[in-house]
Amino acid sequence: MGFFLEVLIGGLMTGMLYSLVALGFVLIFKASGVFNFAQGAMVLFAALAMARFSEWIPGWLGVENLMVANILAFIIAAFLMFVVAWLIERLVLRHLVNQEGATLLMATLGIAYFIDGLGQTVFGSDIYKIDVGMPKEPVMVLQGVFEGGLLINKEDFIAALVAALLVAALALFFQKTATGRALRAVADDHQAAQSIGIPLNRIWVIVWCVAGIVALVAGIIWGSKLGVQFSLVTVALRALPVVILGGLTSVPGAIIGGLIIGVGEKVSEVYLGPLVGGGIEIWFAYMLALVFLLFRPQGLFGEKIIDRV
Amino acid sequence: MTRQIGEVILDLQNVSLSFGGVNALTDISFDVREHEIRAIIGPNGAGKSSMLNVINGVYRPQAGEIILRGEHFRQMNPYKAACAGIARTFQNIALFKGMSVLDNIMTGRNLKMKANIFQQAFWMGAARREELEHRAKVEEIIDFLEIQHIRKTPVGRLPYGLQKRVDLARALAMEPQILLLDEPMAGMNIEEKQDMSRFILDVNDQMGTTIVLIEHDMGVVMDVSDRVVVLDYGKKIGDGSPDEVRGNPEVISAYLGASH
Amino acid sequence: MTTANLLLNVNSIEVIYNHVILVLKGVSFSVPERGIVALLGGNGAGKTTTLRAVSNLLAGERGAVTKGSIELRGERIEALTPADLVKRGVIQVMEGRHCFGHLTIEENLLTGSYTRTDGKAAVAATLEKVYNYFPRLKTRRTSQSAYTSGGEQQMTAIGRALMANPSMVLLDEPSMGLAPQIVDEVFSIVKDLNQKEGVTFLLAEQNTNMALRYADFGYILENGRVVMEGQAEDLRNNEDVKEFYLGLSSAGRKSFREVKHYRRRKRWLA
Amino acid sequence: HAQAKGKQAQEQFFPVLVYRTGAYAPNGAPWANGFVDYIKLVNATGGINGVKATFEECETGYATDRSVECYERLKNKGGGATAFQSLSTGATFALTEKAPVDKIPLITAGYGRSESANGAVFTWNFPLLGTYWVGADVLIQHIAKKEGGFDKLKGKKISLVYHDSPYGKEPIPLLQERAKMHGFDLSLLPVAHPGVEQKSTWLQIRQNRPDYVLLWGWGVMNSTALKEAQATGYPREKMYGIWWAGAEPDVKDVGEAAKGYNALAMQHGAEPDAKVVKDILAKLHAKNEGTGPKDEVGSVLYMRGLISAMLGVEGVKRAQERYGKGKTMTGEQVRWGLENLDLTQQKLDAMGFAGVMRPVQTSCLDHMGSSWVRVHTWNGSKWQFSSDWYQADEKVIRPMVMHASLKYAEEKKITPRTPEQCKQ
Amino acid sequence: MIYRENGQFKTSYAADQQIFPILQDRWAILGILAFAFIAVPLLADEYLFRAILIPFLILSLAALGVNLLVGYCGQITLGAGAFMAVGAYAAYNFFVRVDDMPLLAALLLGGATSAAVGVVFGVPSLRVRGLYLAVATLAAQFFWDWAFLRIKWFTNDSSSGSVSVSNLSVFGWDLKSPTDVYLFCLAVLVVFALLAKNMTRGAIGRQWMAIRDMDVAAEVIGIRPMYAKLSAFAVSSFFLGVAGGLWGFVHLGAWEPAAFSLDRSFQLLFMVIIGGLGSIMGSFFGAAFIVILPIFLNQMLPWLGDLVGVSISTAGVSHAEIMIFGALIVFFLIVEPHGIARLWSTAKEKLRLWPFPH
Ligand SMILES: Nc1ncnc2c1ncn2[C@@H]1O[C@H](COP(=O)(O)OP(=O)(O)OP(=O)(O)O)[C@@H](O)[C@H]1O
Ligand SMILES: Nc1ncnc2c1ncn2[C@@H]1O[C@H](COP(=O)(O)OP(=O)(O)OP(=O)(O)O)[C@@H](O)[C@H]1O
Ligand SMILES: [Mg+2]
Ligand SMILES: [Mg+2]
Repeated sequence: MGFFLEVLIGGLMTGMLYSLVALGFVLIFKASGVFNFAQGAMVLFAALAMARFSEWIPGWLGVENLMVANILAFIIAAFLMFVVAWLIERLVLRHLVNQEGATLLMATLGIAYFIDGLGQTVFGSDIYKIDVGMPKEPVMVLQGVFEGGLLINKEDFIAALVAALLVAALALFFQKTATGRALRAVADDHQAAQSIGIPLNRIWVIVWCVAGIVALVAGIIWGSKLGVQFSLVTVALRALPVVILGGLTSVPGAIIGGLIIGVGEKVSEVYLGPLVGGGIEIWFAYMLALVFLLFRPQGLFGEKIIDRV
Repeated sequence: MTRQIGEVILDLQNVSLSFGGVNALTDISFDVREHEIRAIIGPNGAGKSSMLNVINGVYRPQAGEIILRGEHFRQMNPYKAACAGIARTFQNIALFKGMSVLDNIMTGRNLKMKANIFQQAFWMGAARREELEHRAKVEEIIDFLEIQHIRKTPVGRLPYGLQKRVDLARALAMEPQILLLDEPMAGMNIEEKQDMSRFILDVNDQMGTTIVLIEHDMGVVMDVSDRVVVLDYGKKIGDGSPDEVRGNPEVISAYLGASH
Repeated sequence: MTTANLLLNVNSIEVIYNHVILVLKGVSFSVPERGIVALLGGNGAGKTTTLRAVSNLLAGERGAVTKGSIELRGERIEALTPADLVKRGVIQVMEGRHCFGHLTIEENLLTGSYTRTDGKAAVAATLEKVYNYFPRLKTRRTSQSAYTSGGEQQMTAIGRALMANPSMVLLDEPSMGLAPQIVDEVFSIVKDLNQKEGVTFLLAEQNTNMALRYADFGYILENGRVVMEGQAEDLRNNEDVKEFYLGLSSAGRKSFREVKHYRRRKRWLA
Repeated sequence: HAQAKGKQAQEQFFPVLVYRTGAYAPNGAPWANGFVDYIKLVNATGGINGVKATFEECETGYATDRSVECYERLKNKGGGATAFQSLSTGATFALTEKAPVDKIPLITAGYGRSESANGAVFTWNFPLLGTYWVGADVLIQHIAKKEGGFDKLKGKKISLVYHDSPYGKEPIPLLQERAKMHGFDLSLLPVAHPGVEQKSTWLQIRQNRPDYVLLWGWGVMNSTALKEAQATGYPREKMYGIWWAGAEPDVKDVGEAAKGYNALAMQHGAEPDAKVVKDILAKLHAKNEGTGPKDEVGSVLYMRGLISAMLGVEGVKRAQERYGKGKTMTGEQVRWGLENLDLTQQKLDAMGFAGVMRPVQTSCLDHMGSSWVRVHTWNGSKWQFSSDWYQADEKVIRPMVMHASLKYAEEKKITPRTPEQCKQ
Repeated sequence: MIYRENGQFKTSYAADQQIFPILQDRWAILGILAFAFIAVPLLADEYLFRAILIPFLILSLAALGVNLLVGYCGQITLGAGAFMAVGAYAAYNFFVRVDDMPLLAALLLGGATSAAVGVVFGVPSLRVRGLYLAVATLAAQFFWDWAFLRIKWFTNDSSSGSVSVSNLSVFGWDLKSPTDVYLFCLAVLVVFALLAKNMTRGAIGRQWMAIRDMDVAAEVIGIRPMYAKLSAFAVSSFFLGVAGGLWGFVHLGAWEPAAFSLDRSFQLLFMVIIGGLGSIMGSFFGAAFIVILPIFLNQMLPWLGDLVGVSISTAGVSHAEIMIFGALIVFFLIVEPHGIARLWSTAKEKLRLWPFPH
């Protein structure tokens, strides 16, 4: 029982971390109807910036304080993400208004390649460290209740908390505000949105910027967990079933989806995996999402797919 | 005129359809006779399109019955309807945007093409022959609707009016017994409406196709149709010959307005 | 028309789609302040394209104005974004409705007020006005617009544009798919706004009869060229216009049943 | 080839398949730097008996198809490739099929397919210095020694956390064999590429509480495993990695938390004090001619690359002894050289490998040449040796190699070379 | 004024329905085929064959398969690699388990197996659409990646999960030299391209496109979505399966599941998008772009560097390579969102007008 709870909690925590990446996808999709393949690359890029600047800043400024270095690095990295968002709008999106989903998806892929290359060129391709002082040692709780106690990971716990806060804030921002409405309008029909005076350019910069900040937060959390290096981009893959399960257009969906996938993944691997040789969690997560989709093709909280003639 | 209006071919009985709180159709009954041109009119949102959707199975009514050539159906499904010879056009044009006009119309022949996928892959005898046969048929329709010059154009590039015409052509390619037309003349000027009316009359006349027509242009409806049914917010408020309907005060107040 | 109060001036523009398809071949026209100008013409004449050129929505269709100039109150506007134009009070109601399918009718209308800065109360007032114009929308206000009927969508599209409090509206086929009563309604709204609030209209219409009844001035477009222009009154009395655009012959209105298969071709197409 | 180039200055071309980008770049780059530095060093000290060693890098990104492309691109360059070193198990499998056709030896020092140690069947493969079966065997030996004898292994629980790919699966047959022999309990825990998500793996470990965890990872998987071990409170002292899981990039960003973690050293560990390292610093890096950052020189993977290059060069040298000193060797000739390597301790010491390596002697039947291994441990800031030398148990490995290689020979319709054929 | 169809009147529908109705096109294609079958074997060297042309041909075949499903039937898939893997491993099993199994038969059976699997994994498409479906198809990808690593039977009990084949021959023709392999792949590709073209210009192709463009309307005119979608999955998987077999058997010789990993699936999808969805020709353009461009850049950049006197490190080259590659993808999309094939047809349209502007 104690162990089952541990698996469950482990799943929930991992799920929250997935949500954080999933959120980036949802934001951009919701606001422009673009499935942003570059989200993984953005996470890596942001994390690299954060890691390298926090490493360089003490040298540049002569401050030794880790906290100061981290804060400065965060600000610089956030600014960098803003520049990236602005450039993406200027150089890419602006020229692809009103194009089909596949085209836009492909364009974000081109962006992903570019950012990957750029990040590694500027920041290097070694493993780097982000140290924001997250506690790494596990804590045991409820030792009286279960044999061996319940092992909880503080780092995961803090990360999950941050993810939850971020999601709540964004959900609030998008709900019912005029901007939120405008974003949904843009996602439905670029041209019509333009025709009534919604400034696509500005909207896109804003959204990509927010997605960039989300990527930065995800990058910091994942980076401090795993170390900052190229494999961070693959975290995006683990977040995909979360996105479709929760619904591509739903901010809260990203959370719920994350929790379901996280738990499903861990429970299946731990309890079913050994029966078939292990390593099933990835495809299990996707299968799980697929099963949900068979009942709700738009994901749990996604906007209904409209088909009407 | 060889046309002779026959027996009731399609009969809707007490059909009700609602979406959530919206009652699109409430207890509607009406019939269509063979070879006639039956018009449906009514204000926006009255449930006209929904009615067509019920007939060919896109919507499933909550209550009522559809009787097609004596056969009773609780509800239709689109494929069954197509097999039973019901074709239609759409209000918000539903052409296959990525295909040329010719290919769009050829899809209408789909039900009549029998070659299997292997024959098609190898372009073998049967498939090849079939393709040519049906192409000839489709060309007749193209000639009939006078769209020869745009056969190879992708439909996405066509102006609205021509798209409507292609939509009609695709439906005609099915050689339907019953043709459902949802505002075929919306967005056309008089001249084009005249053309369209002529096509509809000719189809009805020469091929004996039964036609159910939704249209907001009263001129067209009055001139072309044999019988008219009037819907208002899901309810039937009138049914009869154009002249009867035109004189019906309820219809005037709900739909036509004073000037017509 | 005097040039003094010209609002919009389009000067022999040429439009090409996809770098190869030449659609407008030198179209010129002008719209006076507080005027109602109608663009008429058959299918594919280029009306929609003209409106898109004015409102700068061509880019999304991979089209471009390659020659000529477009001036709004004397200012060249080809390089502006559609949003800039809306800020200058010019808004387009697009052909084919283009409602935001996932948004409810009310949300659709509210998006129209995105550029307004005059406060919530003013927006609410306009919303009320639109609902007054189209009571049907009010009853369906909470439905997702993708599921509303064609006519309801058309009303939504028009209403949405009005929500911006525009000074000029480009209306592309406003009457399409509307019941006769509503068509009357739409045109009287046009007249109403024009007279009471001084809104200028440029409308592309197939319903020539209606358009010429309400417009001051008309242009007839065929094949990407202006083939005829004149006061609405004069056009209405022109024999060709009568025959080809109004469906009237010397013997009065022809029945749709009696249309002959082969008719006289339009002179200007020769 | 040699004749055609006879008149020009003699050159020996070494293709270098590397991955300096992508998920495995942190591990691929130091290996490549070591490899290239050694070639440069050879040239700085007069070449291979006067023959200039040339090289060209080709980026594979650890992908098999790009490795094949690189192979095709480089195999005929510079007068013909001396030997290929694919540095990826996947690429090794693909190139194993190609090398015999092109007659180019394939050196896979410390990786590749374990049964290719049998040179009678795998004529062109040289898994020098050790295969995964050697590694796995030594790990069990080491654990047995810790426990106080093989008989103490009975009933013990050992988990293998492995990269879910042919690389990670190579040790399994041997471990299973050993588990049968000694009665320990082996559980297999695969981790999907690239290995960033291991929570459930470590939950299972927490549940099973194995006595030892063997780590068969590469790249980010290793450091993630260590971090998860920390997060689940599994003692790092009980973790043993293969030699690809025992280098600086694997522990660097884990730091203090990896303290106590052990891994095999494929003979060498981090060797900042070796003479060859000092030579490189003096002759190359001091003149700014080195490859990669200076402080990386002598690190574990750097040394692995360096030794790999050295083995290739020595193969050429040995071949020259038979086919003519100061000449460019063809792939076929190098193959003979690699098959008849005799790196005695004296030779090694003279080359600056004193304390780094033990003798290597290959033969027709033994393409591995040496199976000496020791263990090193991360002390929080650097790797330190923590065991004696071990040698893999021939009695266990030999039958497995023979069995697997003969099965391969049968599938491929290869007749294994007889000892007579070998002598030619 | 050279490229014109003026004066080429078609007197029958058969003539009008030819694959290349315009005379100049017919000559061009004949020329290209002659070049590919006769001139290339005489001109190309081994590197060109093994590293560029053979992968290009095989991936073109795979891209063709993906295009049938994604471009023609509108069902986005990210599981293409899995179907290649199924084809490759199935062909392998037929090849090694059945005595005297001819290579061609093994490949085709591999394709057939893949088609059957494709149908099963296509079933969700009946309910799930668009991007949701795309992500859901990843389930197939990850499942098969896993299965081929874990289930030993598939790999003939090879302990590592890697398999290899050799001694390939077709009707007594030994596929040894790169030229032979090239010609074999080319022949397979030409045949399959022809099949694909036939299907797409025929009734089944129209069914697929109708489903893609507007599935409700398609159903209304009597197209069964189930049949259309599943047949597209089957045919596409068949192509992919055969391509997978070729990739394993004749290109790599030995492979592990990673040869058909997710990266391959993405790569194939990119090929068809960049080449042109719904265009046979586009599949070739896309494959060329994605296969050849990176290799070209990889070799070109150091050379360029030398030219201006800077030596770029291997890592620098690779980073620059992916950056340029990404930038070029974006550039091409901006120039023509519908892919290179559309660019090509626009160019032809312009050529028709040439030298007049309109
Ligand atoms: N996006 C596009 N790409 C290519 N050609 C186009 C495009 N849009 C319109 N066209 C072409 O431009 C011409 C003019 O079209 P436009 O839509 O402007 O006509 P219209 O007068 O509005 O017609 P309708 O009354 O049918 O709406 C047509 O021949 C059409 O084929
Ligand atoms: N799928 C649906 N979901 C929800 N409501 C629907 C749906 N289809 C139709 N409705 C509603 O049912 C009512 C009738 O719609 P319908 O499309 O049949 O009207 P109509 O008579 O064709 O009107 P118009 O002349 O404007 O096309 C409308 O109020 C519409 O909003
Ligand atoms: Mg309707
Ligand atoms: Mg128009």
